[in-house]
Amino acid sequence: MDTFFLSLAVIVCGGVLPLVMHRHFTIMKAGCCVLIAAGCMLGLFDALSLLLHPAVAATYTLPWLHIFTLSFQMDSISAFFLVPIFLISPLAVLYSFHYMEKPEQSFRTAINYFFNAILIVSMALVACADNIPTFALAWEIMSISSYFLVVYDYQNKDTRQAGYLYFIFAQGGAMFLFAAFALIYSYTGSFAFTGFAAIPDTVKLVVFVLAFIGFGSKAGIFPLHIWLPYAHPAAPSHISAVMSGVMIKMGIYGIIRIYALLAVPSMIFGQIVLIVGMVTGVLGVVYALGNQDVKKLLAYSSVENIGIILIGLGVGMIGVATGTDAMAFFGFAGAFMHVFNHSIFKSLLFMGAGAVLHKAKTRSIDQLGGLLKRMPVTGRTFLIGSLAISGLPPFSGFIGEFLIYYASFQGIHLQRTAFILSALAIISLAVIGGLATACFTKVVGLAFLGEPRTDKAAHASEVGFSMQLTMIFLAAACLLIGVLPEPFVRLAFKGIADLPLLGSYNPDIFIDILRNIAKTAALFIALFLVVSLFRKLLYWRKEVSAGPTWGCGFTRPTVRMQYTGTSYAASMIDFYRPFVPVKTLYSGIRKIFPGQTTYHTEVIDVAETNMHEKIVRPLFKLLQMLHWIQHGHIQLYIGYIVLTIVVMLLFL
Amino acid sequence: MLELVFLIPLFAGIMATFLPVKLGRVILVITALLHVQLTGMCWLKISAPMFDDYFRATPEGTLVLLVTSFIFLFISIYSVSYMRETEMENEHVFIGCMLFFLAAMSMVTMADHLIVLWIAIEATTLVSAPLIFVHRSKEALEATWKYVLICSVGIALALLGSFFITLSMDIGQVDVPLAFSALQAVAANLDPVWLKAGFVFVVIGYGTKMGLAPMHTWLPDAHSESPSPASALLSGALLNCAFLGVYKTHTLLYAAGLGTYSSNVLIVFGLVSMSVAAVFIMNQTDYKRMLAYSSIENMGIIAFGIAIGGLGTYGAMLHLIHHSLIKSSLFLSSGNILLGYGTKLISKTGNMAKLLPKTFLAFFAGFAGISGFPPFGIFISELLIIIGAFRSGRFVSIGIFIFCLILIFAGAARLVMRMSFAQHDEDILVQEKMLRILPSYALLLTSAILCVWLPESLYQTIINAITAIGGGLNG
Amino acid sequence: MESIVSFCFAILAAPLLSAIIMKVKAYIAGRKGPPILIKYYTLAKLFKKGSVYSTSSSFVFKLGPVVSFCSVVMVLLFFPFAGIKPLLSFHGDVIILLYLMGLGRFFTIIAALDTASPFEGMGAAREAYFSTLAEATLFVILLLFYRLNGSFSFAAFFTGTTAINLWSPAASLLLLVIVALFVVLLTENSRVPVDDPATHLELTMIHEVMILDHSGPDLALIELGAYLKLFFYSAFITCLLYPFQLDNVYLNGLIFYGIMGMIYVLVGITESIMARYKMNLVPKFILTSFALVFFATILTMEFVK
Amino acid sequence: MIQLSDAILSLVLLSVLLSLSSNRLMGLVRIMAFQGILVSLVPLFLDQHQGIGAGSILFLQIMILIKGILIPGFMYIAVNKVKMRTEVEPFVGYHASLFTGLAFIVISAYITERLNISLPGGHALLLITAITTMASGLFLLMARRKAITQVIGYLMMENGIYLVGAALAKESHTQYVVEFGVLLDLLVGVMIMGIVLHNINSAFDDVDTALLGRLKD
Repeated sequence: MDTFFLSLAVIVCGGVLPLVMHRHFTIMKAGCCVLIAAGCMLGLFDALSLLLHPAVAATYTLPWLHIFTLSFQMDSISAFFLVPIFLISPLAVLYSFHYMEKPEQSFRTAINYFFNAILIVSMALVACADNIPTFALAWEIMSISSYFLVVYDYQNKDTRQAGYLYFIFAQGGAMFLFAAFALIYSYTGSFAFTGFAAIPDTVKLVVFVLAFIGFGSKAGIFPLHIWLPYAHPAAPSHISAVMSGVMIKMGIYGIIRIYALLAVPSMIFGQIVLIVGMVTGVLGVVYALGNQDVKKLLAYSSVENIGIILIGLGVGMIGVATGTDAMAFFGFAGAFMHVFNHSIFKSLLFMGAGAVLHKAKTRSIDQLGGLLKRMPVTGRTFLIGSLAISGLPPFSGFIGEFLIYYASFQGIHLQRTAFILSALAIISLAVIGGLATACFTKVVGLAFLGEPRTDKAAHASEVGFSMQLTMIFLAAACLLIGVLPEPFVRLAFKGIADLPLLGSYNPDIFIDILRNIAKTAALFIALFLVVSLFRKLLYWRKEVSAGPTWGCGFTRPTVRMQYTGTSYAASMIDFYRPFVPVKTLYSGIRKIFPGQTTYHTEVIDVAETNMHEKIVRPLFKLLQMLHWIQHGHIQLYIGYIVLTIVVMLLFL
Repeated sequence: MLELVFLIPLFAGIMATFLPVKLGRVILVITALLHVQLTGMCWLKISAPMFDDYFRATPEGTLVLLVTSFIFLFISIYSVSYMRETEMENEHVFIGCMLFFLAAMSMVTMADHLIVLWIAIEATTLVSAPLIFVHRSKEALEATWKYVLICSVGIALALLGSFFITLSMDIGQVDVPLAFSALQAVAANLDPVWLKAGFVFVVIGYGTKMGLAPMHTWLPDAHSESPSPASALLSGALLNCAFLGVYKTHTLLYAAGLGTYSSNVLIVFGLVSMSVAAVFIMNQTDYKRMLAYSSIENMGIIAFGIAIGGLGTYGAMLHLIHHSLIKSSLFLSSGNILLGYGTKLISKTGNMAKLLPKTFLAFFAGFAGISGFPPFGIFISELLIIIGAFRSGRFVSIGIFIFCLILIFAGAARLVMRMSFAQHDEDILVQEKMLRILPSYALLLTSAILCVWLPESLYQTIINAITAIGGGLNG
Repeated sequence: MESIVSFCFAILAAPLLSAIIMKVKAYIAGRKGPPILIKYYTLAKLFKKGSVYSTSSSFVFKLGPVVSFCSVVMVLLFFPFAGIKPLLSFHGDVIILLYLMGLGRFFTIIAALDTASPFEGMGAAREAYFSTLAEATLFVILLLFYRLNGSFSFAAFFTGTTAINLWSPAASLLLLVIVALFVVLLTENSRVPVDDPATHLELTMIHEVMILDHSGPDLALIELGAYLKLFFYSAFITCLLYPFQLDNVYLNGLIFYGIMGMIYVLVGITESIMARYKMNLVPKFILTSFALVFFATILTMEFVK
Repeated sequence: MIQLSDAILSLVLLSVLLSLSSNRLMGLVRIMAFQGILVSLVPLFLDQHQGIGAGSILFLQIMILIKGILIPGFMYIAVNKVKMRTEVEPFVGYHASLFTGLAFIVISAYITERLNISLPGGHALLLITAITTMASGLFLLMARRKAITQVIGYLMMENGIYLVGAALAKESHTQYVVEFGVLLDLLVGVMIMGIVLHNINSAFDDVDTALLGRLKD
């Protein structure tokens, strides 16, 4: 693991450098980018070499504070999760080179780089932690460093609120994790991860549920997702990219890890994960559809994708429980694959959204439009990212979803519960896929196509070179994985190699299918080229003229008459109404000659409102009521003491 | 001679009271330095007690003494600068009382005799009272009054408790000196009923001083109204001393086979304290009060941790060290904030990150530390306490414990973020000075270092301190 | 060889069959109707023309027709017509094909949005909405088929000894499936009662409004794609109805296309006797199909032990 | 001797009841002085303190000095100096207070009965007195408005605790250095309270604890 630690050291240096050199703005950024990129490449190399040449899992231990050891182990699961960490993070840092362009905020930028580096390191450490204290330590460092990244723009009230919400969820989730670990310790008496399998099965269930809540609050499962749509828009875009693309995956990693460690082939785990995954996926995408804030929409879309990943995991777990090797194998592999894919296209999309925000100064879809012509690279890469995230071939998103479909179809032959759950998994995947298409056609179609709805959008221009470069790279990766999926899927297969309970399944049949998929994708592209050529021929030497859009008889259409995101989604949202209430603010028409009226609709997150109305508000009320305890009268204070004596003597 | 540890500050205090202020400041810092050395000697067992009927260097006492001495050094440096800034009226009294306070606290840590312990703890109350009302504002007077009266009443009850323990000796036909170390050996012969009764009164008595709810009522007032160095001392050192009284009695009960009873009592007090802290930290309007309630919470955590045994006890001892370091640092920062904004109201502060960047760093780091984030030690101690509580099978208690932690974190985070980041248009009254910042940093840094590297001898001291109640790593 | 012929024939026959619907509607309305080759004429005319592009639109607008056309052609490449092995087939092809159709839809929608026309946006929203529902139905049908026959490709569904058709043991379930598929056919191809392609009010259209701005060869590609899509869905249903496989390829083909023709006639009749649903009733209509197949799937718990 | 000790204890009880029903501050202070002296004398008449050595005699004198003269004297000065109104101003009325005091006696008698411990010498009355004194002290702390009455309540409680100590502890534990330390604490405590009271009075123009209710949440 020496290479691994070396890479982390380089990354930390990359983080500290800006703090030292913050007076030289550009040099600081460049130095930081180079160092972090170098460190990440080194780490990526290490992780990949471990994945590709499976050896005995590398370990490293270090005594800590006399009673603990800091223990690290890099097995295939860790190595697989390290890949997105070391792949996306340097790209995000590179992206930030042109994104963070306020020399007057040099020191704050330096701090941002510092915590960015710490975040990368802590995520890597989470992935490699091999005992309770190590994991908890890395996890907490990850939480706090990401918190500072979120509140970068702290003058903004929304940012502060977002940071607060995130902070609470991070720490609350950590508490659940600690509880889960502590419960395990109470049976094993050891901090090591290795003994987890030995505890009684009923306890395992409790441990799993606690850990699932803890990890889920980081990953963003429904209803613990509510910090995501606040934190992601608040953070700078390269941070959103890392958080959404990589950091929330650490929650998924945790779920996988705890499942692997508990090693219990019980159906109930799969049921929990699968059902939560379905709810998360469907509601996530519906909320995404209902939101008009690009980054908020992307945050909800992350929730949706976490749902898809959880469906994969759940299917895998059911496969393990029912002894259906293929189902288990492909379920997990699909989840892994989707983790990898999502990290790529989601960071791409966030970077695209960041570029838009950077130039058009707004995140609201209803104020954008026509950006494709003004920001050609951003627009095209965003389009590719949207296609990938909608799971459409020949782009990367499809591969992961296909694996999960494939796994779920393996469960169709099972009986009763397993069958119904597999069927539901397939249906929800289909629904999610359809809605994701609707959602991203909305973003692409309304934000990037058509005419700009506001001046801000009209005056947007293409972003800086480093931002373009990263987006092009990621977009290319989306296409590459879609067209040549085999090496990447093999990587996912390698990734799950160290999962216990999987049995030895030979995925060769599937590799054939995969090659066929690649061929189909290639064929499609070929066909597309042929038809395009054909189309070119048809237009050869023909009159092609330009004119205004046909306004259906309306002679003076304005840009404000374009369809808005709100109306685009309205009927679909309506379909899911009980789960997705819509708040409408309409000033109405009062006078005979009505003045200006306003109409505003907003999709309400049921999880958020219910948590607020049913839990937080009453709790606050109760706490406020209890404030009379400290009323200031010394006589009664002494009365408290007397009362305590009396009570204590009664219980003597 | 062990007694020098409290005699030297005593004489220094007398000198400082009557000498000119400028000399007094020098005496303060020099005494603090000297005290650290004496503490070191005591820790390394170089000095032996002269009156060994009354005093003894127990591991737990040494531990508390170490912490007290260490933070006193930094607080004294801070207060020199602070006093210069605030132009205090009776500064020589303030300096004198700080030294007396140090003397009294050192005496508490060394006391072995039941009644001597009581005397010392009562003495800490009396000599710290002037520290609180040094500003003589109405609020400060009120706080002092409540502090003195409630603590005196509480501690009087502890005296009653000590008498009950004496009685349990008589009934159990035990004839040994009335000292914890002696009683420890013969604890099994003590009369259980009176021992328990004694414990109840001692816990209520010293618990009042320690800030255990519902006897905590003086604490937020006193901590918020006293000048910040005094608050830091109260919170970082005094509460530990009171805790020592509770802890020693708990040890006695454990040795007598009544550990379950005393543990349950401490757990209840610990959880009630945490709940009360949670109630008041949420929607708090005054940042010093917030810190004060956080002290109540942390004392609750320590009581809880001590009670659950095993790893939890180790965690509680670590918690004691780190809480003192971090909380005193927080109070010192709060002094800077008070100087900077001229108000204790959270709603009238804001944008510390820009206006008081150095203080912001210390304050926010302290907040992160007190909330259990690495690289500060409370992360480890809380983890250990949670693990220990599960290990001992107290699932309901730990549920409440965790719930309170989350609530308190939620409450405090909101306020701290408000102070750090919110809009604030007015200018700062008093700029930061390095002399008032460095002590905070030093204390935080110590906590961070102790989270990475714990000296072997300190580790041994902690282990020795907790073996008496079956604490340790194998529990 | 057979496969290539079959594929080419399918592509060539699709416009003809679409014309049948018009003919049937005209017949029921008591008119003579257009010539049976009307669709070929239309296509030929469109291919010859040039285009006018909106100043609002970008390259996406031009991409839309091509991608949607390609995606349908891809599907036909994998579909067995009249029991003849398709050109390509592999285990699992159905999923990628359905998703390719999704890709086509994606581009149709964004091409519509690219024109900045409020009407086209409206149509796009409806298209996106209804297809999410129809897609769910299709996937349930797939999993039902998978449960019945264990295969995962169109070729394996409808050819060979374990082919799924109305004469297999689970016929009662397939009846439900056929009804559901018919609903999906109407939805996906924007027929009455979901959509009325013949209406003159853009506000009420779905598919037609999305292609308002396309003209010339682009429109031709879209039209051809639409014929092929309808052809695919009809063939899908036909395969379920298609009872037996004779040794004679030509006879097979004849029967197959005969049944196909009947389905087109049925669509025509439906269009003639039904009115378009109100827009908010359409989801219920599609959901009915979903409910039917879901019910059928649950019933397999009895059939497949 | 036993009768004498009982007589003293009865006097202590009487002083407690008097203090509960007293409505003058000066009266209260005098009662406290009286009670302090009585309480100091109690050990002298107890069985287990057989051998009265030179140390105990000296200590007795110091105790009488502190409890009977210094502390009440100090409070006398405080009352005079702050020129407070001489009304006690109770939350609970004098008659009710008196009855409460009587109830305390009954309850402490019951508790003493229940405890049934083999007290050295069977000083049931001593214990009854001690508990009553303590309880009444706490009662005064809670039921009176004036800050100075709270000091008196505290002193009374302290007296009660001392009585318990005297009643329960064997002589062998009595170490005069330690006891002197306790007394010193008490003295300094009262002095500090006096100083604070003085400051409160100059800041608020009154020592009514109702004014001391600003610090709250």
